[in-house]
Amino acid sequence: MMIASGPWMLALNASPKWLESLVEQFFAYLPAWLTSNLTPTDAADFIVWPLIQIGVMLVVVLTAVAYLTLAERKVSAWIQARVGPNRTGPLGLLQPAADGIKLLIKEDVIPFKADKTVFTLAPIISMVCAFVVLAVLPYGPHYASITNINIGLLFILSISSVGVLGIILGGWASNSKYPLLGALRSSAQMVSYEAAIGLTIVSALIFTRTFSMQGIVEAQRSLGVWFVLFLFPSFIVFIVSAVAETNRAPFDMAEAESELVGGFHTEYSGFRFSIFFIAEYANMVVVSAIGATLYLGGWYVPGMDWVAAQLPEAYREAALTLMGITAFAIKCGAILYLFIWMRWTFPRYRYDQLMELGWKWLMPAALANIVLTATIYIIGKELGLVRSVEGVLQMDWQGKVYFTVAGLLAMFPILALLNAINRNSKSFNLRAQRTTIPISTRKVKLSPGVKPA
Amino acid sequence: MLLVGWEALFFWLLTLSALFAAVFTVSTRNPVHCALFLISTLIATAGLFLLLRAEFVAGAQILVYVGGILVLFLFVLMLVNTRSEVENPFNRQDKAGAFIAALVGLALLGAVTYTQQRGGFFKTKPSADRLAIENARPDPNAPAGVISADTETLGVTLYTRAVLPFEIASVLLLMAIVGSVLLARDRRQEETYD
Amino acid sequence: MSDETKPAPEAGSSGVDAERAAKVAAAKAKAAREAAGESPATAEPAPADADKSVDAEKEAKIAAAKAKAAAAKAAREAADEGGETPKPAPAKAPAKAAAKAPAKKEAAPAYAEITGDAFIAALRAVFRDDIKEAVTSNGQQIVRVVPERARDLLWYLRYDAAIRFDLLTDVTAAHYPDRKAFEVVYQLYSIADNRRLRVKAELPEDQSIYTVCDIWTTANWLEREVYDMFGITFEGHPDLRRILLPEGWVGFPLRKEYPVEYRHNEWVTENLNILEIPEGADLTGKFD
Amino acid sequence: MNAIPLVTHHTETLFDSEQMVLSMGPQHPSTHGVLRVILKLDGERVIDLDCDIGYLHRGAEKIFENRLYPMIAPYFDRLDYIAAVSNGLLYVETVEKAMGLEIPPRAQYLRVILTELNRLASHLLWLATHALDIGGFTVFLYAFREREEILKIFENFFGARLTCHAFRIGGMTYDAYPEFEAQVRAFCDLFPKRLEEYETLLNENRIWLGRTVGIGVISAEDAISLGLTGAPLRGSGVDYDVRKTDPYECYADLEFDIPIGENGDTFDRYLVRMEEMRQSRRIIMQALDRLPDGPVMGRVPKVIRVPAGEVYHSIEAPKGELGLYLVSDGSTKPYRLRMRPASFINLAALRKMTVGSLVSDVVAVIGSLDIVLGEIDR
Repeated sequence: MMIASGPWMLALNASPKWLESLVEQFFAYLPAWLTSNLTPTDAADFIVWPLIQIGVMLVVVLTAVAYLTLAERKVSAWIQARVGPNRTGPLGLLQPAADGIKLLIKEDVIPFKADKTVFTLAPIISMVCAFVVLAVLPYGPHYASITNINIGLLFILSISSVGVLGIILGGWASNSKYPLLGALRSSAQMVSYEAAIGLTIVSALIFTRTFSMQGIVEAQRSLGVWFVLFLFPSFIVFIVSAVAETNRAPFDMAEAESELVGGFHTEYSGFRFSIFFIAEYANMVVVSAIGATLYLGGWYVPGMDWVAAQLPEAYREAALTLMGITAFAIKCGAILYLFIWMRWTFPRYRYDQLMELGWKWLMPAALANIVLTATIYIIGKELGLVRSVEGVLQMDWQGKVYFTVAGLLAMFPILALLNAINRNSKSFNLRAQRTTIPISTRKVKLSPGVKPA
Repeated sequence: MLLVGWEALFFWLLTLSALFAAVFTVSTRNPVHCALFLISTLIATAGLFLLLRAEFVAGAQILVYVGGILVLFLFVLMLVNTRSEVENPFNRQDKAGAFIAALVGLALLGAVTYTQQRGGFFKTKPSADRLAIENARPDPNAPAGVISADTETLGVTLYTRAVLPFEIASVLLLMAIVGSVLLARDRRQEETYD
Repeated sequence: MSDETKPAPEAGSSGVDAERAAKVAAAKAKAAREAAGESPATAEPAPADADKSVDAEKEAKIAAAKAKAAAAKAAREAADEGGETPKPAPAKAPAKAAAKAPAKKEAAPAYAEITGDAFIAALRAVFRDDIKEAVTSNGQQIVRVVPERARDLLWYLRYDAAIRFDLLTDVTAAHYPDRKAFEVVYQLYSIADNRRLRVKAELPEDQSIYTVCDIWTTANWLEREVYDMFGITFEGHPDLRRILLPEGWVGFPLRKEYPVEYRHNEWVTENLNILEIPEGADLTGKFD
Repeated sequence: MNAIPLVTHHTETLFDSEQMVLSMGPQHPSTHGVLRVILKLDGERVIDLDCDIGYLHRGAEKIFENRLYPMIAPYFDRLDYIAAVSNGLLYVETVEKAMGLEIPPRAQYLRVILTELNRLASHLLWLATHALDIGGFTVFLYAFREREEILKIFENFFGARLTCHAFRIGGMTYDAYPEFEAQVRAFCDLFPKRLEEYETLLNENRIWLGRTVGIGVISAEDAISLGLTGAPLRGSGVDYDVRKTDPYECYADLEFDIPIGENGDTFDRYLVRMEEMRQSRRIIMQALDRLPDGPVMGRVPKVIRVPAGEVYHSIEAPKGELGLYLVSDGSTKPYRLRMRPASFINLAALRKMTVGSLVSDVVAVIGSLDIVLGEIDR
């Protein structure tokens, strides 16, 4: 009441009119917008077709994820000299369905003192983030993927970094100590390995020159070579970080059933638990897809185009698509198999060792690799072994040989750097702690003692 | 800025959700909920960046702020006992803070209205080339393997025109890292590792 | 093992709380043994019997049965001519002697005085009267010490003795309600000399004993268990809580007066939600 | 059940965060039964811990005092149910020692073979769970595969797989079944290869080394003071094995070595047990070669009465020195029968070993102590 001048008055006088006009504008605008934008073509382009694609992809990926669980169980059974599921359907093929039904009809428990909203939200975040990124994966030539966005790789990285919120919030909302510890571990782990995975991808970007997933595949297609040849150190860092990123053994800190019971999902049951479970496997698929795309040529296999060219014109595209999807699936499968293999072979890291691995090994390796790869690239460019034509790299066989050899040689300086950094590290330099690690222990021959009289 | 078509719809959706989430961020009692609303705000802002055709910035926003900073926020929130703040209602200090915040908010609103009345930034006309960029639909069949203009522009700008601020920021961050490590390093750790 | 069924030397040695009669008996028994070598004592059960009041019949029965068993066993052993003796002899010798002596009421002494052991002799020299007795049973050496000096003796055995008993194998106790006493038993082992020794301290029911936690860390839990099971208080123990039974449990199960059968008490009602014992339930758990 | 002892080693925590009291167990996957460990944590670092035991307490020692001597034996199979044969051996030997009974040589050799097989089974279970605690799931199943072979032999011999019981006071109830020797030999031939398989997975594995080397270190002096026996004591470099120092049955005739460690950490305890398995196999092979003919039951009185007196007898069980202290009043029931539980005493060392380390190390150390709650709680 005392303030009767200055901007206040202006604001008081002006705001109703301004607000009114705004609201008016909005409501006047809405019908006009609807009529002008919801044209049949637009609707088809932006709504119907994507929905169909998404539906198909969801069904396919969900089935794949379900069978990935079966594959994991079968592979682990094979590794562990046992049979695995074989009762439900032939070869246990109906096992995923049985599991799904079991989890669906199980009682869904929300702990009494849990934060109900967040508790419910957490698995949804996990699931959504795991599935959204499926949209940008290059399953095959560009018409076989849902969308090909400009920043595909960055999109995947950022969305999967949001996905970890599901784990953290789930652990926190359970209002229980083991989940909380799991959530704490998970958040620290994610931040560390997110950095490593991001940096190792940067070195790959020097060759891909785009974030677009299709673009990455095309870059390898135009060169006729897979980037794993040029980027071997980066590939190794990527695989290790990817396992950590998906929270799988030997990096399954957040679950660690022998330490934290079940970690973040200790309090989850029934369908909510199964959502976490599906999200974990979907994440595996996504991460292996990134690996396959970045390093193994995505859906591209050298010689593919030649085979397609031999076919009649009408079948060419279809054949390419079919081959592409198959190749992509096989590559993802190989990486997934590697993940499964690692899980059932290695013991679990300890939390601090995991951090050390992330910050003292993978990060420096990734950083050094960026510098080295950039140097190699610039030298190659100066030598005329590689040209950039309209943002696309071109090189002859000399260039390919040069980059392959240089990429492999880059291992040595990286290893030297890691050695220099970790020479005094306690939990990795085990030899500093014991002079010898005996293969078997000393044996003593005790003689039967003399009994007292 | 001209808002047309789908962009307008998404603009309004994102803006309103960002605003509401921002209000909830400061008004919610539970710190973890605050962090959640802050995340919503950030994601909505990332969407606004996308509308501005700044895809890289949008991606980086989510990656850095949500995936990195907010996760660390949550990490600390879970470690620290925050229950006392949840349980205690407003105290005098909070009231004073609320009053000041309300004052500042009103002042801002007034300023915005004032500039708007004077033909402020709401009515600036975008330049022709900017309009062209904005109104260009991405070509779905564009040749792949070409680096994004946005990313390239950003990179070039960062390392040419903005190199000094960039370096200053990096030195600042380095200082922050060293400082926090020094603060967090206690005697026990030093005994263990030295 | 109760006083009555125990042979004379035992009765004599445990004479802290025993009457003069028992002492007399012990002296007699010792004299008898010295005189007759292995010949079993004859008269000792009588004074022991004089102490007790209630279970006379039962005791007599047990004694009779025991004598029979000993005789049977001895007979078998006598028949078993070529039996080698890797097992320590002292356990057997009395039994054989018992067999030779026809149908006595009491078997041979289970505890024989240690003679001619340099270490024990040295120990006696240091602790003098505080060592009440040093005996063997089944070839195993036992040192009985007054409870007040148990800790000193154990300290000495761990740090100062000629043979260092560095491993405390076990701490336990046994309850002798007729003597109103516990025996706290320490099993010692010397890793260097491969020798075992048992230290026993007879402790009246209302008395406490000093802890050996600071001598051997392992005594911490073992003494807690003894406390839990017998209610023996260990003075100076840093953390004397129940260990196996829940906090708040009433009674000490390994005391002889504690029944085997199910106990209905407040703890059970509260924690197990058993409100009453069902009709006709057999809860004795006894076997006879 | 019990309140946590509040001995705080340091109170400074990062960000002044709360100290968390975490109740691990009694139904935790890696507390090996119904052990409850109450941890006081600063973040993941253990500031203090207390073991809460007794969930499986059955008052065995009280029950013993009210049972006839032959009736007590089956109770022992249910104490350390992983090593039922060793427990049974301890009991019958103690009574035999107190009664001065002779055991026929064949029974002695059979007992040794079975006990050592049981040691293998127990160590395999230890290896399995230890590896599982550290996250090596595959070793778990590998070890169970071999344990299964042993349990099959047990099933044929005892008619039971877990609570095996064939030892009687004075010998054995029955002789070995016809194919026993062949089956044990077949297993012994197979076993070294399998051991190598485990070691391939673990010995040189960087993660395994990182999780075990320098974890839960206990010096020889501390180990002795804590009364540790078995692999935890030998892992610290103290050569003490009851089979050698105080040979029972026919161990004096058999040739075998006692492995000892150097550093007293989890890895050394692991190595010691792995070598012990090799030595056990060696013992079994020797005992099979020398297995004499003859009766398996000695002469035992119809009614078993232990002459008045007392005896302490101990054997080297898989978990450590398992002792039995028998006080007899000459009747048909023991006056006091006290078991020295190796696991109980080894578990008491947990606090000493783990305070200051991380939660994951607690799990690893519990695994390396090889405890079984049936024996701890009795």
